[in-house]
Amino acid sequence: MWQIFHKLGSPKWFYGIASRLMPWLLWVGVALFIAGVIWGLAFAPPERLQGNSYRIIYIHVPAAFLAQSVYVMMAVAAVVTLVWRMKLADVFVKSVAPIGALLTFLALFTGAVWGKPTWGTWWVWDARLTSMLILMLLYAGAIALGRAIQDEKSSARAVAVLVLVGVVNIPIIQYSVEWWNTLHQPSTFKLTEKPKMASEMWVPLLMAILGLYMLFGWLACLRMQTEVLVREGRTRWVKELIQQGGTR
Amino acid sequence: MSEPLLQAVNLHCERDHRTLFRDLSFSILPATLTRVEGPNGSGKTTLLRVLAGLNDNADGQVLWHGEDRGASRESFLRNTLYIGHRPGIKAMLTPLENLQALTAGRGGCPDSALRQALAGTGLSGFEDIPCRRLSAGQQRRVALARLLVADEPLWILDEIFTAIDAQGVEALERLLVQRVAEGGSIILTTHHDLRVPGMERIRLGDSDHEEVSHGL
Amino acid sequence: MSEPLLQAVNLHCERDHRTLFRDLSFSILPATLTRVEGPNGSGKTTLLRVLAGLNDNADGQVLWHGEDRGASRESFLRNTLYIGHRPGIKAMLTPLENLQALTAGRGGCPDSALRQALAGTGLSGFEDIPCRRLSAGQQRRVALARLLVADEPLWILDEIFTAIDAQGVEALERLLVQRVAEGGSIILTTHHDLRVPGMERIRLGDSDHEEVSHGL
Amino acid sequence: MAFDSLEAFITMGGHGPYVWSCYFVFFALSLVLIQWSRVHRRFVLRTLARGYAEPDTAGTSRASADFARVDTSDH
Amino acid sequence: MRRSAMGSDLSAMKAVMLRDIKTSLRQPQDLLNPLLFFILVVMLFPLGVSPEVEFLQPAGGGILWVAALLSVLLSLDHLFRHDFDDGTLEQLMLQPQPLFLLVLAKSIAHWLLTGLPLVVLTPLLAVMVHLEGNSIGVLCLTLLIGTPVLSLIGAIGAALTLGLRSAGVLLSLMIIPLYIPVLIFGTGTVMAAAEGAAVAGQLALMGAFLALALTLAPFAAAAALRISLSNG
Amino acid sequence: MRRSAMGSDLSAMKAVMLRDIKTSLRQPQDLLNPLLFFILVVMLFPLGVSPEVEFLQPAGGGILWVAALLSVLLSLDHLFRHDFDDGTLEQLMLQPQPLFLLVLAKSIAHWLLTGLPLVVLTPLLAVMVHLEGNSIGVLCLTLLIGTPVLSLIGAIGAALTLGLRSAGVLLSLMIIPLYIPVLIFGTGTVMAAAEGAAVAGQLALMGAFLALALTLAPFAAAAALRISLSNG
Ligand code: HEM
Ligand SMILES: Nc1ncnc2c1ncn2[C@@H]1O[C@H](COP(=O)(O)OP(=O)(O)OP(=O)(O)O)[C@@H](O)[C@H]1O
Ligand SMILES: Nc1ncnc2c1ncn2[C@@H]1O[C@H](COP(=O)(O)OP(=O)(O)OP(=O)(O)O)[C@@H](O)[C@H]1O
Ligand SMILES: [Mg+2]
Ligand SMILES: [Mg+2]
Repeated sequence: MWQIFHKLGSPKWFYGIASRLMPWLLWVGVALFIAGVIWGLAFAPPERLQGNSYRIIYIHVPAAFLAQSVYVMMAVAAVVTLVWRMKLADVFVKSVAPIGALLTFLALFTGAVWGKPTWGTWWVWDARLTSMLILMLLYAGAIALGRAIQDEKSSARAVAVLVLVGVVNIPIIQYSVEWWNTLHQPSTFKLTEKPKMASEMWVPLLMAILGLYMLFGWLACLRMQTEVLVREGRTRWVKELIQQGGTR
Repeated sequence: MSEPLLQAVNLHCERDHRTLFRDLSFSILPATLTRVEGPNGSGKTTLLRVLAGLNDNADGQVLWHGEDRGASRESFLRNTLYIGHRPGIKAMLTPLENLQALTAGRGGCPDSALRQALAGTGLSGFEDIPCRRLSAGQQRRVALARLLVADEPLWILDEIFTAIDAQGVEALERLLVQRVAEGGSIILTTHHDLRVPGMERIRLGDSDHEEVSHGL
Repeated sequence: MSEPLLQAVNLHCERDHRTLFRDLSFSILPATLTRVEGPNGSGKTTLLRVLAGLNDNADGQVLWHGEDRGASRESFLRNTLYIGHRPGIKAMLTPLENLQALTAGRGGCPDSALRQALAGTGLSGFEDIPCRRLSAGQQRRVALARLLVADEPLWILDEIFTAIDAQGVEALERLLVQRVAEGGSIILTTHHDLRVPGMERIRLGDSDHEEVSHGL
Repeated sequence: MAFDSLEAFITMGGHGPYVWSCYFVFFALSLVLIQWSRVHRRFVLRTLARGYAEPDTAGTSRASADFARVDTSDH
Repeated sequence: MRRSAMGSDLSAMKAVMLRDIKTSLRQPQDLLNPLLFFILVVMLFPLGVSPEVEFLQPAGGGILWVAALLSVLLSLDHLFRHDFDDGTLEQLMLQPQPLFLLVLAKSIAHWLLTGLPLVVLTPLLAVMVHLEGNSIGVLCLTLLIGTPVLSLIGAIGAALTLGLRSAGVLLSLMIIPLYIPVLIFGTGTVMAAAEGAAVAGQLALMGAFLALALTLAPFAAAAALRISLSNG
Repeated sequence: MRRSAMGSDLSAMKAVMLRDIKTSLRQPQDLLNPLLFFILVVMLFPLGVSPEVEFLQPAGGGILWVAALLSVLLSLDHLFRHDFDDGTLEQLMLQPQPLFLLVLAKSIAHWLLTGLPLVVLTPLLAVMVHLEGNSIGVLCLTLLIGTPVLSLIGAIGAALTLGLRSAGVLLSLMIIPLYIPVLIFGTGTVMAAAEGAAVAGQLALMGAFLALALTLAPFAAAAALRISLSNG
C-alpha cells in the first residue's frame, strides 16, 4: 500500500505513465465524442415536444455531468494532499480546477440557451440551475485561493481544506435548494425525471459523455505534466528529459 | 545535563526555489545560548519559525528531548517561549492586560509579578495606558517583559533588540547571560553585536549553492 | 554656506498630557549630520514627523531657508527626503517598480540608475521579485536604495539601521559620511552606536519634568 | 439522417441559432483552454531548456553591496 | 492529569474570549459597525426599490436575513486579521491547549460581539419593513440559531485567507456558497411562519446545522490557521 | 515655470495611477473581488427573498443599484489603507505636487478598477433578474455616470477613517448618507425608463452630480488625508 502510494506520488513515474496514456485518451476520446455529437446532431430523431432544440443535450449533459464529478475527484485528491501530503494530488487539483470551472460554465451556458426556446426565458431560479451556479462559485473560490497563496505547500493545503469543506456542503446545498425551490415554485420543469428516450437518442449521449471523460483525462494529463515540469524544473530527471528532447 | 533539549535533523527549506538551508543538523543543550547568524535574507527568521513549530513547510525532523516533536507536542509547547518580529501585543489593550492574556494559556501569573516585570523593563507609569500610545521601543519592551517572568526551559527569540535603546540593550544582554547561568537555553537572532561567553553559533547563508546576499 | 536650511523655533509637543519637548529650537546647517537622541518613548519619531510636515499637532514654528515653511511648501517638499518607520514599499510591486513610483513625483530617475542603486544595496538578482517575498532586512534595503540616487539637500531618516545586518550598517554609515562631505544635510535617529565626526546632537527625554524610561 | 436537406439541418426548424450557438461556444471555449494549456506547456519547456543551456548565472556573481552613490547627473 | 488539563483548557478559552471582548469594547465602533451596516442595508431597500407595504411585507424577512448575512460576512475579516498582524495568533498557536478549542473560543466571542447584537436589533427593523408579530418572533429565532453557524463557518474562510492582502472579498467568494443553505432555511422558515405553517421541524433542522458547525468548523479553521501561519 | 509645473503635475498623476493599476493587476483577485461581491449580492435576493419573476422584475433595477453601491463601498477601504500601512501615503503627501491632484488620480484609478467592471457586468446580471432590454440600457448608463461619483465621494470617507483600525464599516456609516441621493436618482431613472418615460433630464442631473463631485471631492479628501496622517 505504502509502496504504491509512494510510487504514485512520484512525479517522475507519473510523467512517464501520462506520456504513454495521453495519445490513447486523446484519439479515442475525440473519436467517441465527435461520433456521438454528429450522431446526435444529424441522425437522432427530433424530440416530440421540443423539436430540434433538444440536440443541445449532447453537450449540455456531458458538460454538467463532468463538472460535478470533477469536483468530487478534486475532493478525493484533497484528502490525499492533507493526509499523505502527496505533491501529485495537489498538482491534480490545481491543473483540473480550471477545466471543471469551464465545464460548469458551459453547462450553465448551454442550459441557459436551451431554456430560451423551451421555457421562454434565459434563466429561472430553479434548484438544479442554482446549485450549478453555486458549484461554479466553489470552483472559482478554489482557483482564486490557490492563486492568491504563493507558497506551493501552503497553497496546496489551503485549497485542499477549502475543497473538502465545499464537498461536505454539496449535499446540503443540493438538499436545501431543492427544498427551497419546491416550496416556492412548484417545479414546472422537471429536470430530474429522465425523459423517456429512444435508444437512438441516448446511445449517442452516452458516447459523448464517455468521449468527454477521456478528453478530460487527456487535458488533465497535459496540464499536470506542465505543472510537474514547473515544480520539478531543477531536478536531474527533468533536465535529462528535456535535454534528450523526451518531451517532444 | 548533556541530553539535548531540541535537536534538528537534516532540516531543509526552500522558498521561491532558493534553498535557504539544507542538511542542517544541530542540537540545543541545556544552559546554552545559540545565535543564528547570517546576512539579511539568509533564512534566520524562517529557521526560528520552523523550530518553534510555526512553519510546517520545511522538510526534516525536529526532536524534543529525543522524541519526534509531533508526538510530544504539548510538552514542547509548554516548555518553549517564542517571541518573534511581531510579538503579539494588542494595541488597544494596556501593557498589563497584554501580559495577562499572553501568560494565561501557560498557567497564568499574578498581577503583582507582571507589574514588577513591567517596571523592570522601564515601563512603570505606563502599565495602564493602551499600547498604541507607546513608542516603537516601548511596545517592544512590553513584549520583552515576558522574559522577566518566564520559566520555560527554551526561549526562541527573533531580533529582540530591535528598537531598544542602548541602555536597554545592555540590560537585556545581562538578562540573557543570567538566564543561561540559571540553566535555561536560548536560541536567538540579532544583527546587534552580541557578546556572550560560550555562545554557540549557527551560520546560514554561506551554502555553496546559493550565496543569498553578500551583506551590504 | 552658513545660512541654515531648516530652523525649528520653540517647538512644543505634548502627547497624552506628557510634554515630549518644549521650547526646542535648533538649526540645521548645510553639510551637517544631526542626530536626535533619547531613550525609547522620548519623542524622536514625533519630532522628525513634525519637521517633515507630517504631524501638525505641535506648537512652534519651522522655517525653511528663513521663511515660514507653509509659505514655501513646494520648495520644501522638493528639497527634502523623509524615510520613516514605514518606508512606502509596496509588497506587491518589485523593488524596481517601487523605486520608480517613489521617484516619479520628484523628477524621475532612469531605470539603469535605479538598478544600479538596488545593486548597491545588495539586492541584485532581486530587482524583479515582489517585495513581499523578501526578508525584513531586504525590504528595508529597498527603501534605502533611494538614498543612493537622492539629491535632496535635506534627508530626514528615522531608524534607518533597523533590521540591517552588520556589514550593511557599516556601508550605510560610509554613505552618510560621504553625503555630508558632498554638502548634504541629514537629521536622523538611531539606537545604533553611530560615529560620525562633527556630528550634531539633539537630546530629548531629559526634561526635568519626566524621565521617560529607565532602560530595561 | 434526421433532416431532409442541409438547410433544414442548419435551421433546425427554427431552433438553429440556439443549437449552433451552444455548440459554437462549447467548442470555441474548449479549444481556447486546450490551446492555452499547450502554449503554456511549450513556454515552460522553452524556459527550462534555456535555463539549462546557460548554467547558473543567477545568484553567483552578485556584486557586493557598498551603498555607493549612483551618479544621476547625466540626464 | 487529564482533569487538570481540562481545567487549563477551559481557563485558556476563557482568557481568549475575554481578550477579544475587551479589545472590542475598547473600540466600540467595532461593535457598532456591523449593526450599522445591517441597518443601512435594510434601509436602502425602501429607498432604492420601493417603500410600499406590498413590496416590503413579503420581502422583509428575506431582506433582513440577507442584510444579517452580509453584516456577519463583512465582520469576518477582523476575526483573525488583527491577531495575525500583531503576532497574537502565533502566540495562540504556541499555547499548549488544542488549537481548535481556542478557535472555538474566538468564534464564540465573535458571535457574542456580532451576531447577538444583530438578533437584538432585529425586532425594530422588522417593524420598519412591516413584518407581523408572529413572523418577527420566528425571524428572531432563526437568526438566533443561524448567526452562530455563520460565525463558525466564516472562521474557516477567515483563517484560509489570512496571509493574503485584500482578502476581504476573496473571503466572500469562498464563504457565500457555504452560507446559502443557512440563508435558504432561515428565510424559508420565516415565510412558512408568515403563511401560518408549523415551523418546529425546520427550526430543528437549523439546530442540526448548528450542532454540525460547532463540531466540525473549529477543526477545519484550526487546520487552516496552521497553513496560513506556515506561510507568514 | 508654471508650464513645467503642470507637466510635472500630470506626470506625477500618471505615476500614481499607474502604480495603483499595476498593484491591482498584480493581484487580480483585487479586481475580481468587487465584481464577485456584486454578483453574490444580486444572487442572494432570488435565494433569500423570492425567485419569482413577479418579484424580481420590478425590484431588479433597485437590487442591482444597491449591490453596485455596496460593492463600491466595500472596495473603498482599500483606496488608501494599504498606502497608509506601508508608508506610501506619507511619501505621497511629501511630493511637491498639490495633494488634491494626486488624490484625484487615485480616485480615477479606483473607478477604473472597480466601477467600470461593474458597469460591464451589469447586462448579464440584469438578464438574470429578468429586466427588459430598454431598462437594461438605461441601468447601465446610470451606473456609468453614478459609479465615478461613488468613488469620488467615497474617497473622502476613506481618507477620514484612515487612522482608525477597523474603519471599514464606520466608513459605511459616514458615506451612505452621501450615497443615497445618487442611489435614488439612479433607480428613479431606471424605473422611469421601465414605465416608458423620458429619462434625458434625469441623466443630465446625474451628470451634474458627477461634475460637482469631480471638482469638490478631491479637495475634501486631500484635507481629510492631512488630518489622518497627523495622528499616525
Ligand atoms: C442554465 C441552465 C441549466 C443548468 C445549470 C442545467 C444543469 C443540469 C445538470 C447539473 C444536469 C445533471 C447532469 C448529470 O449529472 O447527469 C442536467 C441534466 C439535464 N438537463 Fe439541464 N440544466 C439547465 C438547463 C436545462 C434546460 C433548459 C433543459 C431542457 C429543457 C435541460 C435538460 C436537461 C436534461 C434532459 C438533462 C438530463 C437528465 C438527467 O440526467 O437528469 N437543462 N442539467
Ligand atoms: N499615536 C500616539 N498617540 C498618543 N501618544 C503617542 C502616540 N505615539 C507615541 N506616543 C507617545 O509619544 C511618546 C514619544 O513617542 P515617539 O514614537 O516619538 O518616541 P521615540 O523617541 O521615537 O521612541 P522609540 O525609540 O521607542 O522609537 C511616547 O512616549 C508615547 O507615549
Ligand atoms: N513570505 C515569503 N514568501 C516567500 N519567500 C519569502 C517569504 N519571506 C521570506 N522569504 C524569502 O526567504 C528568505 C529568508 O527570509 P528570512 O525572513 O528568513 O530572512 P532573515 O534571515 O530573517 O533576514 P533578515 O535579517 O532580513 O530578517 C528571504 O531571502 C526571502 O527571499
Ligand atoms: Mg528576520
Ligand atoms: Mg521611534
